[in-house]
Amino acid sequence: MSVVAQAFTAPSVDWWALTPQMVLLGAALALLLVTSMSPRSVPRWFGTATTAVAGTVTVVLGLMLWSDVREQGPSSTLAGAFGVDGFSLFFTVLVGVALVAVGLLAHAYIEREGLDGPEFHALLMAASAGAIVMASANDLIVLFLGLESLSIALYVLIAMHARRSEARESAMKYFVLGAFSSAFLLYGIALVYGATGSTNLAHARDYLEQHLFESEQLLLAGMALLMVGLAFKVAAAPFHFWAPDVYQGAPSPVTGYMASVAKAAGFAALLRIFFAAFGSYDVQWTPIVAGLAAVTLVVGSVMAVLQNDVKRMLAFSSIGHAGYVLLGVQAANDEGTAAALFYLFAYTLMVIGSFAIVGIMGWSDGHDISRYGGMGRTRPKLAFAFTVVLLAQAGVPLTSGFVAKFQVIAAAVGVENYLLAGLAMFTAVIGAFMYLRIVMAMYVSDTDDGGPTPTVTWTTGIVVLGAVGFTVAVGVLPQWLVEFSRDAVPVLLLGS
Amino acid sequence: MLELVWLIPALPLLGFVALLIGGRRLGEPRAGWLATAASAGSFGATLVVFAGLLGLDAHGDRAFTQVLFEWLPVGSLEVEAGFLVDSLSITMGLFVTGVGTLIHLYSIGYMHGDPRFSKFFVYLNLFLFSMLMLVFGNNLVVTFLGWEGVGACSYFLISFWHTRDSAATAGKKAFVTNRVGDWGFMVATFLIWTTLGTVTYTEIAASPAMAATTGTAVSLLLLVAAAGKSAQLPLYVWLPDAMEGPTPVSAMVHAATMVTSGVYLLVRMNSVLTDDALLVIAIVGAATALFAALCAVAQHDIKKVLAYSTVSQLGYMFLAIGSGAYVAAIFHMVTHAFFKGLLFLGSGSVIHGMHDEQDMRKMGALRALMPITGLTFIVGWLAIAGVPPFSGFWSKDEILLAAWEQPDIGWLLWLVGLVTALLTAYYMSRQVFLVFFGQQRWDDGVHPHESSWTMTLPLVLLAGASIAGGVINLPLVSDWLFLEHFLEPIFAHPHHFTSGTATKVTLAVIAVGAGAVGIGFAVMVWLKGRVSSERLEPTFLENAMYVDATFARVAGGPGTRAFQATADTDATVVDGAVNGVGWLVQRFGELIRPAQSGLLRNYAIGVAIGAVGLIVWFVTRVAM
Amino acid sequence: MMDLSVFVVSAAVCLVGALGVVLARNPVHSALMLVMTLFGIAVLFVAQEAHFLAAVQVIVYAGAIVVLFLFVIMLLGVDRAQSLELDAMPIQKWAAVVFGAGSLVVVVALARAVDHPVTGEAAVGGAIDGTTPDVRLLARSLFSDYVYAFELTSLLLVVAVIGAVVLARKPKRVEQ
Amino acid sequence: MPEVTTGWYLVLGAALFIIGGVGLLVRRNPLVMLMCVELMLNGVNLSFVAFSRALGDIGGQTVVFFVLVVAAAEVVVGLGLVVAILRRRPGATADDLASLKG
Amino acid sequence: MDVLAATEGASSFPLLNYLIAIPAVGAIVVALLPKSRSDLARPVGAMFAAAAGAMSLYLMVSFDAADPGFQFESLQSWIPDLGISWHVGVDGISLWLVVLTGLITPIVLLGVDPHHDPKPYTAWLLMLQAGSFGAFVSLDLFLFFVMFEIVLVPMYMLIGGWGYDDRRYAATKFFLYTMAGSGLMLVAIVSVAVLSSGGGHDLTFDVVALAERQALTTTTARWCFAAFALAFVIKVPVVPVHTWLPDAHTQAPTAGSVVLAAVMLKLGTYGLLRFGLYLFPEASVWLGPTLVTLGVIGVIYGAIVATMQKDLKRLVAYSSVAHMGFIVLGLFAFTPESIGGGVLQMVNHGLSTGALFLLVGMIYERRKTRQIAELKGLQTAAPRFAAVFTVVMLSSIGVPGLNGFVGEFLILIGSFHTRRWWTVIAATGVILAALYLLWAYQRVFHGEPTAEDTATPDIHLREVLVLAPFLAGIVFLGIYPKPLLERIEPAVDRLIGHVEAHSDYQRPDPAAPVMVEHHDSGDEHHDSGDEHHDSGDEHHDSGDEHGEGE
Repeated sequence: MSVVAQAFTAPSVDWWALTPQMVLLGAALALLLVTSMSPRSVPRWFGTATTAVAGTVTVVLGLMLWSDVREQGPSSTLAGAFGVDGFSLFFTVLVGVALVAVGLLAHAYIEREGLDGPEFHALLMAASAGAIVMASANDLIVLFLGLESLSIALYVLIAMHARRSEARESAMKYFVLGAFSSAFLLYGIALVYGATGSTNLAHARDYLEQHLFESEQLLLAGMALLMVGLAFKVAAAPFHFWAPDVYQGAPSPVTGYMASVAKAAGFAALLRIFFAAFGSYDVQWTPIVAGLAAVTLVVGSVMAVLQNDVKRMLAFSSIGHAGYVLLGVQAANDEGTAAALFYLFAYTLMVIGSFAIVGIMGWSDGHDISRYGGMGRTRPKLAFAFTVVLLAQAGVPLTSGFVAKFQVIAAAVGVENYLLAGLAMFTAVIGAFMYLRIVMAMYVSDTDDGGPTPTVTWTTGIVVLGAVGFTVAVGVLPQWLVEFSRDAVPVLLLGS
Repeated sequence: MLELVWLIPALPLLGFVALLIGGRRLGEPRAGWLATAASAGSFGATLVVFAGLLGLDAHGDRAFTQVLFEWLPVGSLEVEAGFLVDSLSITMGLFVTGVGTLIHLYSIGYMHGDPRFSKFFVYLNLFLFSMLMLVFGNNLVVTFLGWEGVGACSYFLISFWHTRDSAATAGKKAFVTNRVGDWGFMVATFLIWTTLGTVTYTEIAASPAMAATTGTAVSLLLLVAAAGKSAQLPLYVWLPDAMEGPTPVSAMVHAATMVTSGVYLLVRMNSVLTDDALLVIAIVGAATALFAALCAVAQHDIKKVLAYSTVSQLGYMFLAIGSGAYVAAIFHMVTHAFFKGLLFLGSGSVIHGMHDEQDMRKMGALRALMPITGLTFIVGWLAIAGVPPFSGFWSKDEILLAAWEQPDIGWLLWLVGLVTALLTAYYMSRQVFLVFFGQQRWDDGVHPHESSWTMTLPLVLLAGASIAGGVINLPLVSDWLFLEHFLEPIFAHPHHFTSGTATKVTLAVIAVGAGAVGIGFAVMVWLKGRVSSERLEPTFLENAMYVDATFARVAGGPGTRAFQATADTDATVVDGAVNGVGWLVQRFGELIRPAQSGLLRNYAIGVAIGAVGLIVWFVTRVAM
Repeated sequence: MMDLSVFVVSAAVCLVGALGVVLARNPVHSALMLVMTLFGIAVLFVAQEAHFLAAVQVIVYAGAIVVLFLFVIMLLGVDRAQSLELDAMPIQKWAAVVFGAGSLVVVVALARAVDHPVTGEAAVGGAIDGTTPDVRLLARSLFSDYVYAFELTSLLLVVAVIGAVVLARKPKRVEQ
Repeated sequence: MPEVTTGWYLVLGAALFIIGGVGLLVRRNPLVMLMCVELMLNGVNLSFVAFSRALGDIGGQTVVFFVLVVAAAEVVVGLGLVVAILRRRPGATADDLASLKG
Repeated sequence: MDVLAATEGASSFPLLNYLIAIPAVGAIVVALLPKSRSDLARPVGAMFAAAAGAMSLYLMVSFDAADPGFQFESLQSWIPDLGISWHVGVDGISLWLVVLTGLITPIVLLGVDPHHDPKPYTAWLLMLQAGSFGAFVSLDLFLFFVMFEIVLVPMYMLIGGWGYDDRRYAATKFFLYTMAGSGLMLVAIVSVAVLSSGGGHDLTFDVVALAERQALTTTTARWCFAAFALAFVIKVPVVPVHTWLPDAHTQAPTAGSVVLAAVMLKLGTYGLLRFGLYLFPEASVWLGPTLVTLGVIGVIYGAIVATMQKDLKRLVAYSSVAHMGFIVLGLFAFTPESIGGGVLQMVNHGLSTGALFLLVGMIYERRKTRQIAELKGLQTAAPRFAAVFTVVMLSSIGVPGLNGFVGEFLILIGSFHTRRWWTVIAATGVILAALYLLWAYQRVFHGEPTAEDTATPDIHLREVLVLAPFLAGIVFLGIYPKPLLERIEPAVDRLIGHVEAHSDYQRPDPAAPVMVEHHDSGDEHHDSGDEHHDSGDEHHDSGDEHGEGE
């Protein structure tokens, strides 16, 4: 067939499905335009409001699309590069929620630290768009571009507070290592392309299911390199080293964003590539994910115990949580995937809530645990909220964290990986020690003067309240989120 | 009339509750009178029930069971809160309530002026209640209720003057030692239940015999129980110390009633005792009798002498049981209750009169100053020394005869009994002479005086009983063996003496002779001073052959050290392991912590290593 | 023959350049060595009939990116030579080298062991038939299969632009 | 005379990638580290083109465009970061950024 | 058998749901009280706690003693996608623990002064009550685990917030230790549900359904049971995993200690019964000897270590270890008497040890010390206090006529059938119990008091009122435990029947004299002896069989 003779037909575009990203990118651009064009200085709340509205709209659009998908089934658009399925919309909603929360948190932070508000918010929205792209990508290059958009935005967000040397340091570390790992990811894409003939995931899946290779080396090496790139993004050990330093050095709202959205997007990519596309090779990749999970769990919990800086503790704990999600991923079945998704959603709110409070309590001289001493007395409500999100991370029942942990354990048990499940529970205990240390510091203080008593702006208050409310509500009545995550198992469709 | 049996323990219980609530308000002496009334009422009720029992056909099953309610009904276990009235329990009941009432009365005088007067009667009534539960319980568990109850009351009463460390320690020691016996009781109960399927006396008695091993095991466990409560070797150690309690307590709890419950238990369970076990019981009894008598020889404390004497006499009773002569045991138990109660109360009167002086070396010549006490004490002495026709003679004689007839080692048992009788006569004479005769040796400022009537009246009554107590079972004429005929139906294997009259008389004469030798020797030493007393009170015996001291040293030395070592192990090893896990986690963390160096390039190498590892893993997965 | 010599020469240029980047003490030399590598790669692109890409490679990489590097080096005045020996972590260096050499050996071994490494389905995104100009093919591919990726580059570039602006801007307040 | 197969190109790409990677591990100068990342990306690009040719598929070449864009974006932001850091601490190396650790 | 069938009989009024909800709501109400009115916290909280207590009494009254199954069942869909439902119900076993929880919480809430921050204190106590109720009535493994774990939080907060000097360490240790045990249980819970589901078609966590299904292989069931047992023996606690208890008890505020001893430890023994014997009958029989051994070791070891304690509260804590050892022995002796006694002993231990902790707390209130060495001759200064202490102590020692005896005796006599030598050893625990308690009593209450001791006030009316229910229970249950036993027995009987049906264990048949009367006596005792011997052998064989079968 002659390509020349063929008239060019542009691929069909499902614009409706693209609205969440368009809204986010549009809002980011509009925000920048308005602030730079406006004759007078635009008030700070404008950026916050734009982010909040854009995030909310994203969530609403995501839910509307969700109901469409439920009625009409999943689809793909843009020549099969963009998947519209429960999975992508689950993450759209997740990212939207996190965006609203972080946007609100950023309001107080920007005010306090005197940063460039509009740029901050614009980057936040752009990063969110990138995250949604990662979760929706049916094509490895699209996924890579989404990942880069998210990462580059994050480098800048971290470095924005350029006066703080920690921020610069962590931005540099994240950038260099991020670029390094991106190269691995890209190389992996290249090898998979060579092995399957396309960067399209649906194509790859079909091709792999239909063919038996004589030499699988290329494909397997590609899978390994993809795994490296994504394991780095989700901060799974031994690719986690950047995470504690970067989390600690980054502004608290950005840390919250990284721990939630960046991590979730990494997992979304991992699940889409490995579970959905390379499902037929699960014998090869599940053991390595299980291994990563084990190492990650141990490193995350053990290292967290040694810390004295609350932010750093939470950073290590975040590594540990990645291990739990990997527990669901390594099951390589619908239940495990759903469990991982549930975990991510639940964790998103917990971790944003945590870093919101860390942000309130922290100051330029760090986040030493002693700052939280006596908080139970001086700031009882805040202390209670912190307790709830911390206990949720420890996996105490009646919080979303427990239901999440329960499901990933169930996933591991479902594939008869009892050893890993047992290890996960053991590290949960080690982790719990760390959470309890913070709780103890808040409620049992030897001095009565207490730590700082910063004011809580209402934007932050909403986020904390929302996070706590969500954590408890899902902990008590998790069915809807279970259902949501069960319907969100990825589906790969070839483009028309 | 038999239906009133519930009233027997109920009255003291009522007294206990009333005194517990209002005792302090009632004050002295009304609290004492209330308690005494409760006890007397109980005695009255016992008499009524006794009459009722006599009304039953003597040849039939002369027993009456009253069940109040189901106590522990689970599965196939059915334990009732019920009473059994038969000849044995009513005999016990009569003297327990009888002697108990007298001691209550006596206590009103003895405890006069004590700030915790009413409390004392609270305990006394509770004790009486427990003792009656023990006696009248229709199954092992109810008896055990009483068994432990008397133990607890004994603890309260011994440590009644608890500010004295020695009293507190003695109380604790009594309880704990008794608990060793209780262990035997419980395990015996378990074994009986699992073997026979019942814990009720009548059903146990009706059950076929157990397998020999089981039966012996049960018997020996019961012996452990009885030895604990009745202060037999080696569990006797608590009884001498128990003299720390007020003297009425010593009389009632540690002479007349509680300590005999071991004897009661063995007699009650006579149907399960095997021959092998009986031999052991006899040996234990004989050994205890001799051992305690030897110890009594060298004591200086007026009550300690009586305490060892009690142990010794209890040994007699065990010897009787071991020889199969249950009646003799019960007979001696009754007479012993009379004369030993008398002696204790007498000693209490002396102590009271001497302002709490208990050392016999600081007494002497009290006969004139305390005539009633002196006279009644002498009656008790004669009774215990086995002087005919005092009650002690008859019961002791019967035991010696039973020992003689023991088929295996009867002569040895008899000989031990005889030596014990001699010693008994000796040390009791020594006591009497030291206290009531000879020189005045008391300290300045002590003005001995006779006690009040509430104290002397019981003395007189008990003296009367000690003199005439033998009548309940005179061996002279078969028809006069009231007790034996009365008790006969409850025995699975009634004991009958086989010796001819000549043997009986010879043995009795020898026994009396031994008593006379003992008394005579004591007269020479302690009254006339013809023989030096220097070497007659060896320290070895004064310290009771160091048995107790050895126990104490083991418990205080290696025992405590072992306990402490266990506790230390708990803190260091067991708990240390727990903290060790935390420590290990921390160490492991410190070990891997350097990897988190903060250096960008180190992190990159982590990624690189991970990447190479992953690639190697994946590439080696190639399906070969 | 021609193919081989082109490949060998270009590959040598690439490798020398790459090693130069790593080993040159002076960042300016590194940058120049990078240009060398990039040129070598461009030649190899041509050798594989990716003519348009070769042009883009030269223009974008050598013309823009490396220039940017040099510009920054000059701007910051960090063109001093830096001793490679004065490394705080010699173990790190040797570990890296050993790892690199090991990996290379593995790769070569794999390449020799496997006869047909490329297992993919042929011509999924548009066949190179040797007649259609590669620009045309690229355009078709770019606006059909990869149109979404193409659009996404806008997102990426927006982020990069904002980032550059934010990072380059002088902070409003002095350091606390 | 051996034929130049795809494998040759792939090995060369891998070599460039590895040299770049090792360079990032051994060099402390942030600018040189960035260059090393570029080396790695170029190794990947070479692989893409080699695959593209082997498969007779234009897709691999198209991808190289996107890689170029990404590389450019990374360099822009990376250089911005380096400038921001070195402006405050002239002469700083990657090893000097180690206040966050442990 | 069928979950749905069970619900049909359920009462229309979901009493148990309200039972859990009332204190939970109470906790929220108390927490929301304005700061200025924190004085209202305890009255309001007590109202809720008492309402729940009253409800538990109503439950007791309207409980059908003859029905061995679950009553007042309520089954609601909760997380259907995971096969999880809200399924609650009580039987004769859990009924009494519910009542105990219902009664003790309001008493300690009113009776023990927290000294500071009454609002959160009250709220946590109410949470504790709600969680304990939940744990005792839940018939869904997931729900149970939720409740089992959630009670840790309020207790942790109580220890941490209102405890003594070393509370940080104690609270953390308590939490982590228990969590470590329950972690493996969670894995086992999931395993049971998943592996019983037969390919995931009918995944359920319903205890009744799983117990009836018995779908696990022998090996799997044993592993799962081992994980369950680990969680529960830590909670009980059984030696050697008991060391959290002395620390937790010693550092906890009085109310915390009381509830910990009276209610929370029972979660362990109750769990062993409900989720051990019921879910894994065969595995329970298999692991029974080990657990019994540990229980007996606990009896002796706990007593020995208690003897040497210098802190009164620590001593009581170790006595708990000993007492709970008895219960474990009883549960795994598998006779109606021993298990019935075990259940009864749970209640008894709650009363006597709870009261002991209250009393020790009162001593601390007066003297600000719990060191035995710093107290002397208190009986002189506070005779009534000493009297109360004595009664409770005697109950704890196991003197007949008081409740402690009843439970211990039933356990021992029942266990004697199947665990003869263990029982004989365990019975020596009664000697040691007397030793350590009496020695402690002597050191604290006897002797010549110092001036400081003499100034110690006697018991107050309020304290009497707090202790009165405990004393009443101690005496009543000692004399007339029948109302409890007759409700416990059918459930226990059914449970043992369940064990018999799913393992080769057969309960011993006590030789009843009525049956043997007709035989020649010589033969009979021979027979009866053999019978026991046989049953032992059979038991032993069964283990071997399985060992080979795998």
